[in-house]
Amino acid sequence: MVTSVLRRIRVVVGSIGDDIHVVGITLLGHALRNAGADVIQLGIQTSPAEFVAAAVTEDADAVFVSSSNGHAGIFCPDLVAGLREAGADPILYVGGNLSVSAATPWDEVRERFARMGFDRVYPPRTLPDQAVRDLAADLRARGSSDLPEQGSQNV
Amino acid sequence: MVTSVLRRIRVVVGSIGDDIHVVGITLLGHALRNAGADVIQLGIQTSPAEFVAAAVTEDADAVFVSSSNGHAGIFCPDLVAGLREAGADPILYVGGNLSVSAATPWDEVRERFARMGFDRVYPPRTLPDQAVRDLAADLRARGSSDLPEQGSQNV
Amino acid sequence: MSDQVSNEMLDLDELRAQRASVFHRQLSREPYDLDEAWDFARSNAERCGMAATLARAKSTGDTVAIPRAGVAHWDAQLELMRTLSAAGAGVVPITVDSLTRSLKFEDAAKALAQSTPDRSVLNGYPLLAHGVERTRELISSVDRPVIVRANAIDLRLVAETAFASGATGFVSGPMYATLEYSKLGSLEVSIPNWQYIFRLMGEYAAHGVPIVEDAIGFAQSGTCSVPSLMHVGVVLDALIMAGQGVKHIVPYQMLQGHVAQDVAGCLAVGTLTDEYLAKLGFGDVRTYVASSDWNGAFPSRQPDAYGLLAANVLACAIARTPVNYVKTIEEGIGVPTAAANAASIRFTRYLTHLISRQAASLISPEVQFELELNLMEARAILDAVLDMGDGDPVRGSISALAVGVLDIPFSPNVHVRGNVLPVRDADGAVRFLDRGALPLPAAALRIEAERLASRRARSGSGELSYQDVIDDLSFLEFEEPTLPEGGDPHS
Amino acid sequence: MSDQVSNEMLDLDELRAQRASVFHRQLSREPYDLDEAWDFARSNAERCGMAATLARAKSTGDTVAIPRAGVAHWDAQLELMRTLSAAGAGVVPITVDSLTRSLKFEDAAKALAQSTPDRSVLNGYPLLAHGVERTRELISSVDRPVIVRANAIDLRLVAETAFASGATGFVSGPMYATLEYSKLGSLEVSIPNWQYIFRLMGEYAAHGVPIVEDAIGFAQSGTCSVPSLMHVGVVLDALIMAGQGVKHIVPYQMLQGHVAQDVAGCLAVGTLTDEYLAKLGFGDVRTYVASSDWNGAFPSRQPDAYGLLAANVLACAIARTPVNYVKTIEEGIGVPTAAANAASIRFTRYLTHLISRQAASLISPEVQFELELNLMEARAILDAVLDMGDGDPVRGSISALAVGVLDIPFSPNVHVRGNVLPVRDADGAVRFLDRGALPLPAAALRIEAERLASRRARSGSGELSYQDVIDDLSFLEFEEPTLPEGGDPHS
Ligand code: B12
Ligand code: B12
Repeated sequence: MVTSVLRRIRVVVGSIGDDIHVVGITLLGHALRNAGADVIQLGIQTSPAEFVAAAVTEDADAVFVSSSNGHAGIFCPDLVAGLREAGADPILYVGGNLSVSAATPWDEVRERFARMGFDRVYPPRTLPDQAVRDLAADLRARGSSDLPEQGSQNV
Repeated sequence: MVTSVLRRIRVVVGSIGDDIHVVGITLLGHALRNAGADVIQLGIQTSPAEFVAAAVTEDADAVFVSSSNGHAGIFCPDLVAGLREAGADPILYVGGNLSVSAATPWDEVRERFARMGFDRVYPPRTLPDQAVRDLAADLRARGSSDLPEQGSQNV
Repeated sequence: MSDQVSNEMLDLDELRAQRASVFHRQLSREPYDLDEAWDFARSNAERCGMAATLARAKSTGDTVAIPRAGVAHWDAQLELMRTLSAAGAGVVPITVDSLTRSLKFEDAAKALAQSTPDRSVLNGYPLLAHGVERTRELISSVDRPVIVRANAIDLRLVAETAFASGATGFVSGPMYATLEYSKLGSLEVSIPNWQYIFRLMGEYAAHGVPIVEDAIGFAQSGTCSVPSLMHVGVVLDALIMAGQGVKHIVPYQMLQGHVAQDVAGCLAVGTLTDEYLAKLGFGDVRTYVASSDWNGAFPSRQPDAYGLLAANVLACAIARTPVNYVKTIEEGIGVPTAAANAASIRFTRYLTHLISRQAASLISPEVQFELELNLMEARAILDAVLDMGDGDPVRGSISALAVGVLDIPFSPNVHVRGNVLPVRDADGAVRFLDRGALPLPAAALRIEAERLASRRARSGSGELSYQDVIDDLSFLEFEEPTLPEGGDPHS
Repeated sequence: MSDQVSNEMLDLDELRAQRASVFHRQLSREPYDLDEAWDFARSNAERCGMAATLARAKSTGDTVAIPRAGVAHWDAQLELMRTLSAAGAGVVPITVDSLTRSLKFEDAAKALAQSTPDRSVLNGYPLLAHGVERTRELISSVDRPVIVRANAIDLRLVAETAFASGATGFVSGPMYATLEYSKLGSLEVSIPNWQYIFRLMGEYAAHGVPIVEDAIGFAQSGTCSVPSLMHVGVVLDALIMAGQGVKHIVPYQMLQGHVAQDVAGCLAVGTLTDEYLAKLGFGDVRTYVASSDWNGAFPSRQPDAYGLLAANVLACAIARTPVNYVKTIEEGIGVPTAAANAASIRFTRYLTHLISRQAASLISPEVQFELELNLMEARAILDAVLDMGDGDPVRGSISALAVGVLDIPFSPNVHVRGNVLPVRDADGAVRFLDRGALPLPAAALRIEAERLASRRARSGSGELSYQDVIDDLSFLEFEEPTLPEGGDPHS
């Protein structure tokens, strides 16, 4: 069901670092495309530098970083630093499975990535539609005039 | 395998009060008989008064009270009082499943029945052989000269 | 009522007289006003009735999971029922404590007074101590049909109170409650008590309140039993229920951990109950087979208990029984916490959901084999029992029990011969080691013996004995890792 | 070594040269002294070798349960391995972290320095950072054979270190590690890396240290896949292993929750691996089939996860596979706690123990049907692949992948066509929705289509699409109680 909530919005998607989990980013890409976005799918094992390069050259409105293998904490700081250095300021989300142990409290994890500089930090099993809704809202908040009004949202 | 650790020892066995669990006392009876004891099997749903009467008229050396349904705490006080009143002092054991909830700590339960006057209080899943060994030891401690020596135990 | 106990329907005036006398003797009061009770129960059953829930499941191929649960305190009982409903229970239970079951209503009330929401001194809900008004409130506060669970030889006032309070399900019958649950009670004494209850259910049904009754039969509890023998008890209970006008019956299959035999048992008990109900003229009775988790000792370790439940759910899901009575991962420990009970329901529903859709692909030839053996054996015993009563199941049961044509293993009841011994074969299916005086056909005996040969071959002496029966008590325990390389895993 | 990659055995001198170069480049040091390593590894394998454990299980009909587990800190890893051993694991794992797998040895060492026994910054045990001495100590401190688990296109130093440290088992091979685990790697590049490892294993074997190697093939991870296609990958991996002298191979069957199809898969993959090994002249290789718990997304609720494990254990026990790779009840959450891992092993062993003795009675006609379909499809693809390589599985695989005669769904690898789409039929068995260019026989295609008809009939449009494939990702989730009466269970 293709809608146009994210018409003309450019989103970079990929799994960071040594992460090889592909299913989540595949579904995310689909959902974003179904919502009308232009998706730049970087796939698995994407280095922080590759993310930065794509964000800059593709003039991305948003960057979706996925990490499932527990190593987000190792690679994400370089990504955030890289974007800052490049003067890029896309909306920056991270999700997947961000801590190593099943025993780590979620609040601690969210806190850590929020402090790192991510605009939103998603717990495991976040539905793609959730991210689409959030992105639309954040873009509106940033004043992206292209986006349809709140009332016309139909995700 | 019949041994003679408990030769000529008279043991009353039964489930107390409204308890209908029969498997445990059946196995206990077997084990005691195999160890040489004379077993007076009262079966399920035995009232405190019936226990006392059997202990007295059968001149029991020991009384094994079983309760699995959680109501031991309701019926056992009458049994202990009854034995005292009747001037009977058999070795007195209780076992089965003595508390109502899965959340009750065992120490609390043991404490409670020990204070009530039981010589030994057994947790669920006690092996019958354990009780036979304990009884032999307690009888020796009470000076039952009939019993074989420690060394000849072969349970 | 004829003077001799029989399957004849109790006269309505006679029921009235009995009600007056039993309420007077046991509770020193007048019987509940049935017209008033029917009014409440009718609208309650329309809101949330067990018969409707089971009928829907039977027609759609779903399975309704039903836990067991009862605590003394009212608030805790409500909380418990709500937790179980949220976890996916299709019907929620009120398990009655065993003091109340033994008619010690005042002792139960005392124990209730000592209980708090956090600590129950009783092993169930003291139904009489709470009474009709409070229990109506309880039942009205949950969004599921309610079954009251109790077993004893005289549950007349428990049943009266349950039905008047809005329970639309009740458990058990004379065979189970007497022969598996009582030391001294005889069928002569207990059957009339149960007929009173069934007749009352019939009246509720006639006044627009269908009540479901579980026929547990000889669901051998504590040890294993041969399925055909268990079915005989179920069918006899069902015939006695139907005789008094009960219209919704749940034939029970206790699961024993041998999946193919358990599946066959679920199929057989439904077939047999329907067959004999029709034969005796009760063709209008509706049945809903229930599988019920293993009724004997559970392993105490949680993962093991999950494993045992898994084997049971599997059988239930392959047989696609409309009802599944669920035990818990704390069964081997004590009355379960609400959380453990909810987790067990959740587990059961997940696995049922996964397996039941593939049920057809898991029916093995062995299921068919067990099913045929079951039917052959159960019919032989049932026909003999009915013959001994000239077609009357009540008279037949009483006479058959006396001579061992009805007989069960490990009964705590003094009227049972107890010459029958069940034993597991090498695979774990339950067979007759000793059939006592049960009238089994020669063909069945031959098959039973053949199947035991495999275990015989393994046992040292080549002969199976009572010790093997005792060993079977721990069939569902798995104590130590039996690793290929042996050795002590805990070192 | 011939210049073109092939299944020819690597020349020993060539292996020596490669060792020197890879140690130099990746670790700036000389290769490990093999004579010294063999001495240690030989006595260690005699004490506790995986091949012996599996051989014993295969001959007695037992199943060895093997968990996955790795944490950064040495003390925590030892504790973990001991806990798993005590819970009944027959072989204990060292799962290597993924920084090490990507050859970032120094980053892994840094992350190790930040890890404590209570908190692991890494998703596994940094094998190179710990090194041979410490890892020998670790392996010597447990009473079970140890398998080192890692997947990547270049694991040469991981394997070197594992074997020198006393691991007697290793995981994976070129098909899995490249096509399911890498974005850019090609078979041309990765196969030689893996051949190095297999050749090294062959040398260990020749010097008295048998090492077991898991052939995972296309054990489609993350989504489901048609079993025959997964088998093709397993057999190709096995042939490449055998080509370099590996003597003990574990053909893998990833379980997918459809029990009959899973059982058939376990039987088929063993048959096929033995058949093609013999065909290509590797008749002396011993195989031990492993079932492996569902490799895709797990439900996060613990009772549900137990339920999923139950369906998997069931298949493993009915098929009586000698090995079972066990996931955990916390798989859907994060790297499991030791307690959750132990509970999962315990559960698996309990249920395996209960079901495996009744395995024969649970083989349904559907198992036979799936088995035949499996064999027919897998042979067709394998024969085509081998043909394309003139009998050489390495050349065949590379050529076949290029044209889609080898193809897999949902691969993250850029060299894979990805035209194949799997979808579940109405019962949950996995079928081809789109076979891409796979050379399937017409008879098989007809059967696949027939089996999909049932689901097609249920879906609105009558046609199945990519959306159904996506829906299948949640086949093993069961979100809400779907009670017969409907309504919100959480109200
Ligand atoms: C399938 C799987 C694999 C497959 C991957 C196949 C593939 N190529 O994709 C295989 C078997 C190869 C694999 C390997 C490994 N895995 Co893995 N794997 C899983 C598993 C079972 C399912 C993952 C999945 O597909 N989920 C389904 C998709 C749809 O969900 P998702 O990825 O969470 O994505 C959804 C949302 O989270 C959201 N989302 C995701 N990212 C983002 C980002 C943003 C910005 C937003 C808004 C949303 C969003 O979008 C999706 C919408 O549905 C999980 C456990 C589980 N969940 O059950 C473990 C798991 C993720 N794996 C784990 C690990 C440790 C590994 C390994 C390191 C080690 C190992 N076990 O062998 C290796 C990784 C090696 C490496 N280099 O990365 C751990 C990670 C724990 C941690 N975080 O520390 C898990 C949790 C398992 C566990 N319990 O230990 N794995
Ligand atoms: C089988 C069973 C039944 C059968 C009993 C059949 C029968 N006639 O025996 C049926 C289904 C009828 C039944 C009914 C009830 N049961 Co029940 N039953 C069980 C079960 C599953 C197994 C008991 C058993 O046979 N164990 C095997 C034998 C061999 O073990 P044992 O009895 O513990 O005895 C051994 C040792 O403990 C020792 N021992 C026992 N007594 C003594 C005494 C002494 C002095 C010594 C030294 C040793 C000793 O000897 C034996 C040696 O192996 C247990 C749970 C479990 N354990 O898995 C629940 C359980 C005991 N039952 C329970 C309850 C609550 C009931 C009911 C009240 C309610 C209900 N659930 O319907 C009714 C009881 C009604 C009444 N009036 O009493 C609870 C009791 C909890 C509590 N203590 O509060 C349990 C624990 C289940 C639970 N988790 O809720 N039950």
